[in-house]
Order: sequence, then C-alpha cells, then structure tokens
Amino acid sequence: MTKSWLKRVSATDVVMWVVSLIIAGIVIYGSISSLQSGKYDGNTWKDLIVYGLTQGSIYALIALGYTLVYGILRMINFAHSEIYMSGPFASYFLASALLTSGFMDKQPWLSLILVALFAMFSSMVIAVSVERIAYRPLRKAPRLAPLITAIGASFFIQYVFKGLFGAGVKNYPELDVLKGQVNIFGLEMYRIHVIVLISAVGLMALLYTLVMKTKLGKAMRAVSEDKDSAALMGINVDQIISTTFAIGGVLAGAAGFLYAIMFRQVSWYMGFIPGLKAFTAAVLGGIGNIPGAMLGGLFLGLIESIGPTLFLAGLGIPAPNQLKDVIAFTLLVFILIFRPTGILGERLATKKA
Amino acid sequence: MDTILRAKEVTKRFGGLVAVNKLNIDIRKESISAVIGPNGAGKTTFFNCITGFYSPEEGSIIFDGNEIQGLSTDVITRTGISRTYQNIRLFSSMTALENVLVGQHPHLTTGWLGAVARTGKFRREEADALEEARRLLKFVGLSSLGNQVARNMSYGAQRRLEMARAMASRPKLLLLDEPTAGMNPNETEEMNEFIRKLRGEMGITILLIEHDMRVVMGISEQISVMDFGEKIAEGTPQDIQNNPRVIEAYLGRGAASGLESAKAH
Amino acid sequence: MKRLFVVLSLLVAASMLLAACGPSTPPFECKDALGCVDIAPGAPIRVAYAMVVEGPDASLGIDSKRGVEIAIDDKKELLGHSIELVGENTGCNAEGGQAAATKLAADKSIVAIVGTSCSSEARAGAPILSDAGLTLVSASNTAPDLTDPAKHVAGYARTAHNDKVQGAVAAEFAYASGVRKAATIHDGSLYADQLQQVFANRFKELGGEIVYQAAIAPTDTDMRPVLTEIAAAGPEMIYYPIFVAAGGFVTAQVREVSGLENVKTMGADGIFSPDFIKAAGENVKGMYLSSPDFSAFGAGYTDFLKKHETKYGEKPLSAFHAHAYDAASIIFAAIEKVAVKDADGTLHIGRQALRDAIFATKEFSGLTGKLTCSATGDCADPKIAVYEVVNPDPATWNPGAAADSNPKKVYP
Amino acid sequence: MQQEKSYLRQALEQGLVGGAIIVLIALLGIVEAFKERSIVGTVLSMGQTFIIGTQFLISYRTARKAGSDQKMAITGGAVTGAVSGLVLAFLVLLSMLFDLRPVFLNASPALFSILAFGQSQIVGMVLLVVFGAGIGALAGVIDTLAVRIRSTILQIVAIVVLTGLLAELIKLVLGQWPSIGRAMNWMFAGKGLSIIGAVVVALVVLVYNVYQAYAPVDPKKKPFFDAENWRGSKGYVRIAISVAVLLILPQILGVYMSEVLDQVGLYILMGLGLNIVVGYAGLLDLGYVAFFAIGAYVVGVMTSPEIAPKFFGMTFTWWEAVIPAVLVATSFGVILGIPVLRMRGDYLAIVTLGFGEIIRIVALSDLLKPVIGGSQGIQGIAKPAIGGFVFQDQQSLYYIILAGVFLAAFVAIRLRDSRLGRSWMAMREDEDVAEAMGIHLVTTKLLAFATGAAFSGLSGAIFAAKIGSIYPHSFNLMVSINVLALIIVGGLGSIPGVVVGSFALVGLPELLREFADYRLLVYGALLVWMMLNRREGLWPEEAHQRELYIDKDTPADAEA
Repeated sequence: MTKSWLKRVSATDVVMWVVSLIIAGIVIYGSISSLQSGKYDGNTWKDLIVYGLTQGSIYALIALGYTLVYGILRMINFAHSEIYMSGPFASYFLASALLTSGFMDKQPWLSLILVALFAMFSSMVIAVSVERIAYRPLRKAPRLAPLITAIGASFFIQYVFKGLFGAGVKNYPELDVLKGQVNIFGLEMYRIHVIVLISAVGLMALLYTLVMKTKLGKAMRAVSEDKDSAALMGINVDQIISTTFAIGGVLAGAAGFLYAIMFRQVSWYMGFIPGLKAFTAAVLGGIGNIPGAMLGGLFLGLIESIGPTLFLAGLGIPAPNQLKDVIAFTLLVFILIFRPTGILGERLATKKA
Repeated sequence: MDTILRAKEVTKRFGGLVAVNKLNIDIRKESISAVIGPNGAGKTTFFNCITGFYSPEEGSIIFDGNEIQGLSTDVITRTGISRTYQNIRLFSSMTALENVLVGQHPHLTTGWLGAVARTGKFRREEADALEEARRLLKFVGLSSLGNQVARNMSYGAQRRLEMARAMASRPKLLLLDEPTAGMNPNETEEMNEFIRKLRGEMGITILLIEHDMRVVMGISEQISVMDFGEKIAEGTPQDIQNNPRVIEAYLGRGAASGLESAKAH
Repeated sequence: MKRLFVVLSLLVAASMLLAACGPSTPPFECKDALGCVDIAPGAPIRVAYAMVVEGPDASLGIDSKRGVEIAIDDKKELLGHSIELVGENTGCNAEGGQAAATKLAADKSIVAIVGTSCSSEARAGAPILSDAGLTLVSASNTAPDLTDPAKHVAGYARTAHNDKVQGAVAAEFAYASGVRKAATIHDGSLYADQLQQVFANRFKELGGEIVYQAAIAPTDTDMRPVLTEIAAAGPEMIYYPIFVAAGGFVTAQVREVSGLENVKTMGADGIFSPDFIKAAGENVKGMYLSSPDFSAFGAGYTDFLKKHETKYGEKPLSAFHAHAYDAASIIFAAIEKVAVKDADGTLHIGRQALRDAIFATKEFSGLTGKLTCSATGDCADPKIAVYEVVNPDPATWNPGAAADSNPKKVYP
Repeated sequence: MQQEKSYLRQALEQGLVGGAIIVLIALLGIVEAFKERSIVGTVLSMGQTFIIGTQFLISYRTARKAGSDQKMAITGGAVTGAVSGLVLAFLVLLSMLFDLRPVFLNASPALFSILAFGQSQIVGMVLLVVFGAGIGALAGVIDTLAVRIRSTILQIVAIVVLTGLLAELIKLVLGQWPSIGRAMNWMFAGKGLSIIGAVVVALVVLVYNVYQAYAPVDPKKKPFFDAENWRGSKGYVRIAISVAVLLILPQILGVYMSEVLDQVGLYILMGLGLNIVVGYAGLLDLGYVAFFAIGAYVVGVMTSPEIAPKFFGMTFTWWEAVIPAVLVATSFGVILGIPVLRMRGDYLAIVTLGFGEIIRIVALSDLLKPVIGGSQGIQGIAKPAIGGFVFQDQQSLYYIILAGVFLAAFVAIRLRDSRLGRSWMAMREDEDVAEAMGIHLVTTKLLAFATGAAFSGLSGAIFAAKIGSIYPHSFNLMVSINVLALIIVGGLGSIPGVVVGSFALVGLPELLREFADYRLLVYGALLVWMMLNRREGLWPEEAHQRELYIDKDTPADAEA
C-alpha cells in the first residue's frame, strides 16, 4: 500500500510542499517576531488594516472590471488599467473648472457627485469604444490576439492622454468636506477612508444585485456560460458584451474617482500599477468570480499594507515596504498552489474529456 | 480466464451526483467488449477513470496485474492503455503524420541533447518512428494523407487517424469512445471490419462505448450495460438482447426500436 | 526595400561621378587633436540633447530640454549662425543612454551635447560620446562618481550639483536645527538612494542617529503603511529626497499617521517646484527643501519662468530647467571663444579646443549662480540652501531670502 | 441613385474619421513638433505630410470603394477630403471661440497658425476645406488611372516620402566615408531630401518601373526566400553570400546601425526562447524578462571589479561567466516552473508576470544591495575578449550576438523537429490528450521553460557585456511585453517571424528615434492594427496561419 501511495506523489509535489513550508515558515516566524518586538501597538495594526482596506476596495472595484470581462470573453483586458485612468483624468478638468468658478466651494457634495458621474461616464465611453474597435472583430480569434490588441490599446490610450494633456501630474482640489476624522463604532477614522469604503462596498453590492437578480444579469451569465446557446435563446450577445464592458468601465471610473479624491493626483501613467494589482486580485479571488474579485482586492490591499510590517519587519529585513509586491506575488503563488483556481474558485464552465 | 482489465467497486462522484457507482467489470484479453447504456449513464466517465482523466473516489482498477486508479494519464498510457474520444480530439493543426508520431511518444527515448546534437541514435529512432507512422497510416487507409493537416480531413478520416494515433502507443487495451458516431451505414460497416481486423492482426484487446446497436451486437463478444452509473446487465449480445432490465432502461428513450432492429439484423 | 536599395545605389554611383568632375575647394586644415566641426555659411550650428523625453520619467528630460530651447531662443544666433537643437531620447536607463550616445556620436555635425538626464545614462553613454570627441554637459546628473577623478570620463561635465554637497548640507541643517533622530525614504532611483545615503552618513558623523531607512517604489501611491512603519521608530525628522509624484503622496499623507503628527519633513531639489507644493497640499507648510541657493541665482530666473509659461503653457515640470539653460549657455560661450571663421565664411570648431574651453569655464554667471568648472567637470555653483515652505498655495511660489518669500531660505 | 447616395454617405463618414485622426494628430502636437522637419526641402515638411498623407489615404480609400465609376470616385474622394478639412476648420473655429490650451496642451497659437496656412483664421478655414477637397479629388483621380500608372505614382510618392523620412539615417551611413558623404550632399536638405534629391529619387523609381514594365518576365523565378532557392549547389552559393553579407554588415553600416543590429539581435535571441515557450508549448509567459535579468546579473556579479572580489576573491572573464549565467537562468526556469506549470492559461500568465516583477524588485531592494548593488546597479562589467582582442564596441559585439542568435536558432530548429518539439505542439493543441499520449506534462513544460530561460539568460549575459553597467530598472515588464509582442507580430511559432518581428518592433522604433515622444503611441496603434488586419503575423509559420483563423464550423477548438 505504501508503495502505491508513493507512486502517486511526484517530485513536483515534494518541491511544492517544501516551497510552501518555507513560505509558511517565513510568514509565521516573521509575524511572531514582529508582534513580539513591541514596536507596534494595537493602534498601528488598526491603522494598517484601515489603509489596506481602503486601497483594497479600490483594487476590488477595478478587479471587478477584469473579472466581468474575463468571465464573458475569457480574455485579459489589459487596457482596463487605462479605462481606470481615463475617468478621473477626464473629470479632473471638470473638477478644476468647478473649482475656479467657485461652485465647488458653494456646493461641495454636489460638485463631487458631478465629478464622480463624469469620471464614470468617461471611463465607460473609453471601455465601450475599446471593445468596439479593438476586441469585437477578434471574437473568434485565439486568445493571444485580443491579448496583444489589449496591450496595444493600453499603450495607445496612455500616450494619447499624455500627448493631449501633458506629461505632468495633475492635482485634484483639496476639499474641506473630505477632511477630518469621524467616529464610527468607537473607531477614529478619517472621513475620506469612510467615504471610500462605503462607496466601494455600495457599488459592489449594487453590481452583485445587478448580476444576480436582474434580467440583464441573467443574460450576462448566460453569455458567459455559452455564447452560442445564449444567442439561440434570443440574447443579443454583442450588446451584452458591450454592456459588460460599460459596467466594468463605470466601476473603474468610480474606482479612479475614489482614488483621485483620496490621493489627489492623476497622471497618464497612474493606471498601470493599480491595473496590474487589480488583475492579480481578480486571479487571487478566482477569475470570473464576482465575490472573488471583491475578496481578492480587499485581501491584496490588506496584504500590501500589513504584509511588510507583519512578515518582514520582524526578520530584520531593511526597507521591507519596498518588497510589498514581492509579498503579494509570492502569496499569489502560494494560494494558487493550494487552490489552483483562486480563493473562491473559478466560475467558469471548464470542460474535460 | 485471462483478464486484462478488472474494475472493482469503482465509484466516481461529482459533487452530489454519483456518475459511476460501484462498478465491477472484467475484460478478457484479446476480446472485443462493449459498454452500452443510455446518455448520461456514466460510460465516458468510466473511460475517464480508466485512463486517469478522473481519479475514482472508491474502488480499484487493475490492469495487467497492477493497480492503476489515480495514476496520472501519461503513466497509464505507458502501461498500455490507449483511447479515442467521443468528440474527435486530434492535434488539429498538426499533420496526420505528426499526430501519429506524437502517439509513439512513449516508445521514443531521445532527449533534449540527442535532438540538438542529432545523434545517430536519434536519427535511427526518428527514421523508425516515421516508418512505423507510415505503416499505421496505411493500416487505417490514410497513407496518401500523411501531410494533410488534421483539421482539413474528412470526418471519417479524422476518426481513423485518431485510431492510428491511439495504436501508435502500442497499447494492450484500446478504448474506443463511440467509434462510429456520425457515420453512415457503409462507413459503419467499414469501421466494424476495421475493429475486427485490429484485434485479429494486432492482438489488441478492445473496449468500446457505442450507441449503435448494430455495431455493438455485431462485433462485441461481451457487453456491459450501464444505467445511472450502475451496471445493470452483463453478458453476450444474445443475453443482453433478452434482458428485460436493459429493454426497460432503453424504453421511452427511442432506443428500443434500435434494439428491435438489431435483433432482426 | 529592394527598390529602395536599387535607388540608393544608383544615387551613390551618380553622385560619385559628379563629385569626381566637380571642382573641390581646398579644405581648411584642422589641427585640433579631436578634429573639427565645419559649419558652412548659412548652415546652423547643431547642438544636441540626450535626455529622457519619453516614458514615465519624461518630465525630467522634457523640463531640461525646454531649458535648452529657451537658452537657444535667448541666444538667437551664434557667430552669425542659427542654432539647431537635435537630440535623442535616453529613456532614463543605461541601454537608452548607450543607444542615444551611439547615434549622436555617429553624427559628425554635432558640436556639443546637453545631457544626460539620469546618471545611469551617463555611465553607459558618456564614454561613447567622449571617445567620439564630443563634450557633454549634463543638467541633472547628480551621482558623485561621475566626477570622481578615478572614474571621470574626459568629455563629461555637469551644471547639476553633486549629491555629496546637497546631502551633506541637508544633514548639517537637520543637526543644527536640533534633530537627533532622523529617518530617510528613497524610491529606488539612483538619485534618491545616493542622496539619502550621503545624508545618513553625514548625519551620523555629526552625532545624530538614523532610526530608519525606508524605501518605496516611485509608482506607489499609498504611503501610509511605510509611514506607519517609520512612525514606530520614532524619528524627529523624515528626509525624503524623491520626486514630485511620490513626494507629494508622502507629504500629503504623513500627518494622517499617528505618531508623525509633528515630525519635521524635508526633501531635496527633485521636489523643489510649485508642482510639488500643489501635489502635497496643506501639509507642505513647514516642510524643508534643500535646493540651490536662489539668492545666488541670477535675476534672469523669474524672467525665464515667464518665458517658459508663454512658450509651453505650463510651469516647469521638474527642477533642472535652469541648469539645462546654463549648460547650453556654457556651451554657447565656449563655442564663441574657440570657433574660427575662414575666408569663405565657413566656421570651424575644434573639438578638443571646445572641450578645453568648457572645462575652463570660470565665474560664468548663469541662472543657477556663478559657475566654475572643475578639472573633472563639476561646474555647478555648489551653494545649497535649505528653504522652508511657509505657504501651501502654489501661486505664492517665490523662493528667496526675503520676508515674503515662499519657500523661505532658513539655512545657512 | 440609391447606391450613389449611400456611397456619398460613406464618403462623408470616411471624411469624419479622417478629420478626427488629423485633429488627434494636431492636438497631440505632432504637426507642430515636425513643422520644421523637412521631408523634401522647404516644399514639404513632415508636419504637413501627416495631414496631407492622412487626407490622401482616407480619400483614396473612399475612391477605391466607388468601383469602376470614375466620376463617383473623384466626387467621393473630394467629399471625403473636404469633410476632413471641414473637421479641421471646426477645430480652428473652436480655438477662436475658446482657449483650448488649459485642456489641450498642444493647442498653441503656433499650431493654429500652421493649420490656417499662416493666413488669418477665417481665410485659413476656407483654405482648409478647399485644400482638403483638392487632395481628395487628386486621390480620386489617381484611383481612376490605369493600374500600372497608378502603382508607379503611388510608388514614387511612397518612396520619396520614405527616403525623406530616413534621409538622416542614409546620410549617417554614407557619412562614414567622408568623400561619398560630401559627394551626396546635394541630395539632402535639413533632415530630409533636397528638391533635386527628391526629383532624382522619383526619376529613379520611374525608370525602374518602366524597365520592369518592358523587361521579360521569368515565369520560373521563385520568391527570394523560397526554400527551393536555398538547396543544391546554387543554394550553397547563396548561403555563402548571405553569411558573408551578415559578417561584413556592421563594417558597412557603421557604429550606430551596428548598435541597432545589436539591440535587434538581443531581442531575436530572447524571442527565439520565448517562441519555444509560447509559440511551441503554448505557455503564456509574461515574466520572461526575469531570466534576461538573471543572465545579466550573474555576469555582472562575476566580472565586476567592484563586486566579484568580495565573493570570489577575483574577477572572472566574460567567457568564464557566460556559462554560469546561462546555467543559473536555466535553473531559475526550472525552479519557477515547478510550482507554476500546473496552472493553466491565464493563471500561468499572471504568476509569471509576478515572478518577473519579483526578480526586478529584489534586485532593486536594499536587502540585496550589498550583493548586487540595489539601485546603484553593477558597473564595470567585463567585455568578451579573445586573445588580445576585446569585443569593445557595438561593431565587434555584433559578432558575439550573431553567434548567439545562430546557436539559438539552430537549437530551436532541431528541437522543433524532434520528439520534444512534437510533444510541445501537441500540448499546445490539447493538453489533456497530449497527456493521454504518454507525454509527461510537467517535464515537457519544464524543458520548454528551461530552454527559453537559457536563451534569455544568454541574451542577458551579452547585454550586460554590451552595456557595461546594469540597473534593475532595465529589467521591467516592458521587456517581457515587447518580446511577446514581437513573436506574435512576427508570427507565432515561426523562427523567421521572430527575426522579422524584432526588426519591426525593436529595430524600426530605434531607427525612428526622432519620433521618441510618439513612439509608444504608434507602437500601440500598430499592435492593434496588426491584430485586426494581419493576425497571423508578418512571416507566419505554415501551420499557424491556419490555427489563427479558426473558422466557425471546425469542431476541434484547442481551447475547449
């Protein structure tokens, strides 16, 4: 019996276990020594968690765009990071117009809503146009072709924005209504964090309802399962795909807007890194899976925020924050080893023989 | 009795669904056997368990005296089991010859360095493999189509190419998943002849899944009938034709008439 | 392609025939060790830039390039010739620097070069340019080793100040203002890493303690985790000589982190710009910035800013436009000094003579001060001052020592 | 009538599209930036070429659609041209009404002055429409000409513009021999051609075309690269000549062109490796730069006098370091491969991408700064030397790169035609079935990964020697994306495709450096255009051409 058991264990399994054990060992040992060092009090951890969640909720919103598109077309929409960038970038001009006209001081909340809507709208327009021009003609092509167009579209959009609007960093106005702290359940939190968290969670809930409860959502799920059958059932597949891109664009625009009011800087290259992170988050949670993208985003934000301090600082590694992406990607590998289709699993119809 | 494959209490579940339930089947060496049953009876799942695509939760599969359940597909192939697929799965952008060459993979040994250095051994091996591939193509009647890309071949040719590819690994047991699906009566008859020839000339044991009762009754020596993942009958074609449970399983599914016509045949 | 080849070979053949028949003027005899550049009457004098004008670091190079362009506008003409600016993108990396240098080196009509932008470009590119007989004056390379006598490349000079000076002044100021525990942040760039290391070394020498040396990526936006980490080490000052985007994020977020509500903050010339003030927001008030001493800056600087705004429709993008202006001006002055005009009006510029003239620059009054080049090419007027931002409104940007200046000089 | 109407509507639409493209070009600052860059003397600047060229092409497209009706073709062309001019005039109008500059950086007075032909804006607007109509009508007229005349005219225009575009490079190459350089001076003006130069180029093209028209056609003549031409005794001569040309190329082209060739060569080397991973084995690897970095860093650490003595007590020569570099890169390929190769498709893509980033960040980190220099990089890396000869400059390093490329291509071809190559392709087509053929997936994938990593490591090792100092920033994601794009643009799975792709995506952008600001913009647009119009690549592998156009009724889908 032992012999047949051994036969079922390949060398690669052993290597993977060893790798996992080493990672787990570093994580556990690092965490214990960080916690024991006494350098960080409870407040520090609370802060780090809040930072992680706010950043993570932005990742989650972007990740939803990746996941929606992936779920329906099985393609990585590399240009999604630029869709995310274009919204807040375009609405920067609205924001500064509102600021110079004095309207923003008089009606800060209304202005913010206008700016947010404009950001979502701009991102949506870009998302739909990209789909129409660059992806739709490639519906029947093998998956590398749309991947390359996506990369091309991404460069194109970036450099068009840079060329049209300049290479410099643009700053969103600082608003008094976004400043200060509020007390929520006894926790002192910055108002801006609360706004970002609540908006993000609200949008995600909205999306979830849309996909799970409405007729449109049902059609989207049907197209995702099987395009040909969906078309036979009278669903306009192209239109559903466009709508999916539009929804992804709106969410990305919203994410960009939240980013812009939190960090107050927009630039033509701001999309690339968050896009990459959000895609990682989508995979982490299980690509094609909507709750997975949300979870993946929050998880990734959290790991980036507390990871360096928790895992690495205790090991005496210099400048651990520099390595936060290393932590994130290593954990991604670690999780995919044990759950090859992400934390919540892939929601795709996978066929085998 | 010389058994080549023995399935003992094999069970495969997908979530709550039991696709194969405590299946026991013995296959004699150099026989032609068939597994029949209505759609969704678990026949292909059973094939997938034998070939290692799925790992059964319970039970054991013994091939040539070794337990093979749960081993990976490539290892099982090397022990001498080969198969074709219900929906043809060729390497569609490779040529017919290349497809058969890939099938010979387990019997070629040259590695990375040998290929780069093009050693004498490599050249001999490649030449032999090519000759063998040509021979197999000729055997299935495709010798003129060696350089055709698989995707561009006719349906029947693709079926036969798939068999040539399966035979290239020199199996002791060949699993055929609906070899005559989508064929007209003439083609079906040719395929029957071909399967018999396979067993006769090459001494291969054949296990097939089939819907077409004419084929099953015509060439099988032993038939197992599955329904809802369980074996409901087993025996010679005559036994099966008269088995009331089998008829019941097929009734209402439009296959009863098939049975009738097979009887008349 | 094939056709093009045919066309070309025919052309070459034809013109060789023409050249054989045509009369040829006796050439001017060039005695320069590195050869001469000959400029026909009416032809422009070609000066090149080697800067990063594309990609994420583009603002650094575009900023310097504009400095050169304004210098050309101001100069209008040189010895009766117009000035033509050509140039290559260097990408702020070694391979880009090498490729650009190779291309510029192959163009025999180029007189001198303003560049490179990043120190890594200079390390890969300067030897190639220097070997080709060219002299390059960088406006923004600050890495100390470039002018280190052991490593200096003959044709390399710079108007940017050496990091050794700036980092040390920053440390001295910090210590003098009573800080004993400092933390530093760098962004993985050569510049920031070097500067914070010089700062840390000098600060320790003075008797202070470096409690934490952190690093971020230039593309990071959420600095609160790293600041939280720094807060746990309890510094009295954080020194982050990084660039506008990341520097803005650090400054904007530093007060949100508990434990850092009252920490002093300090940056360097990479963020000495109104853009940074705008990016950083309210929190920038009270922040210290080290930069060239503007009281030593020529009066022309405000004038320069005005021209910049008219010409490009925006404020300077980075910190080295004035250095680039000066680099170009030094080159122009040197050309005026060494160029020889012969009988038919052709201008001859000896490459070695030009190089010597550039290195001999003395008390040259430029925008960034009185410039004197050392034997290893350090031309900057190394007077570094520390300024305090007194007003977070970018519109009030007017660095100096006067009472209403912002930022206001506080050291030395 | 109906048909005519719909055709005119099409012409109108085309005009709007063309107008939008020109407005984009103008607002991106391209027109203004290249207003002084001449193509032909003072007659034609590059800025103008962009506007006129776009108008011409789009009108010509419209005219083509008219079919045989000559009047309609000319009208259609004129309509399209006029509409595109109208769109541009509208932009000028906008600029009169609003200050566009706070939003559009390049909407400067200078731009509108160019657009208005230096006239007042009102006059300029009228001129724009008239001029556009003229160009459009011209395009229409050309469309109606006989095929031979039309193609000659278009060729003349295209070649004159192309020569004008590359004039500087031609001058650069010719300038190596001062006498030739001087003798050819009359051809050039500024960065472009002189008027005489343009006329001469046009004449030469014309003469060539006339000659072609009357020359006897040899029906047996095969395309240059046809395999037939390269066999037998005649083939050996051809091969010998080709090799000889490759060997003297850097000496003819000069040091800058050699630099370009070197860069292209390094990317070919990487492309050949990634082609095995993606093209043969079908594994999407987005972190390929990691192995390039590892190769470079191993050479750096072993040969740099600043670092090597700390670890080895001595410095190694480049030749001593290159083997370890390739081996270390290969072993990293295997180490990375084991955990990730069980993942499928896009999971593999993101994990490899992550791995590439990990290597870069770790190289940059303060953690390893004492070992590999962190942000300060490694300097003083040794150059290869044989005997007393040092491969110092780009012209001599070319030979090292050439040797590397030949070695890699040789290995790639031999592997492709072996049992291993067949297993890779089988795996790419259908992983499950491949496994059922007895192919051990992990081993086979690992071999692909390791081979790819080895090529990349070799490329990195040569790169380190060429550049002399390496920094983590050189090893960013862009390199991986570039290599992936070039093998796909060249033709996935095709070895000549890798070469063509490298020249197109690495060589061409390097040659057209003056467009630095717009390089990636054009790169992006080109990638999209390529995939929409020529998906199989510039030089596709036979079998792949079929695979990239999966027709609907083919049941066997590799992705199923």
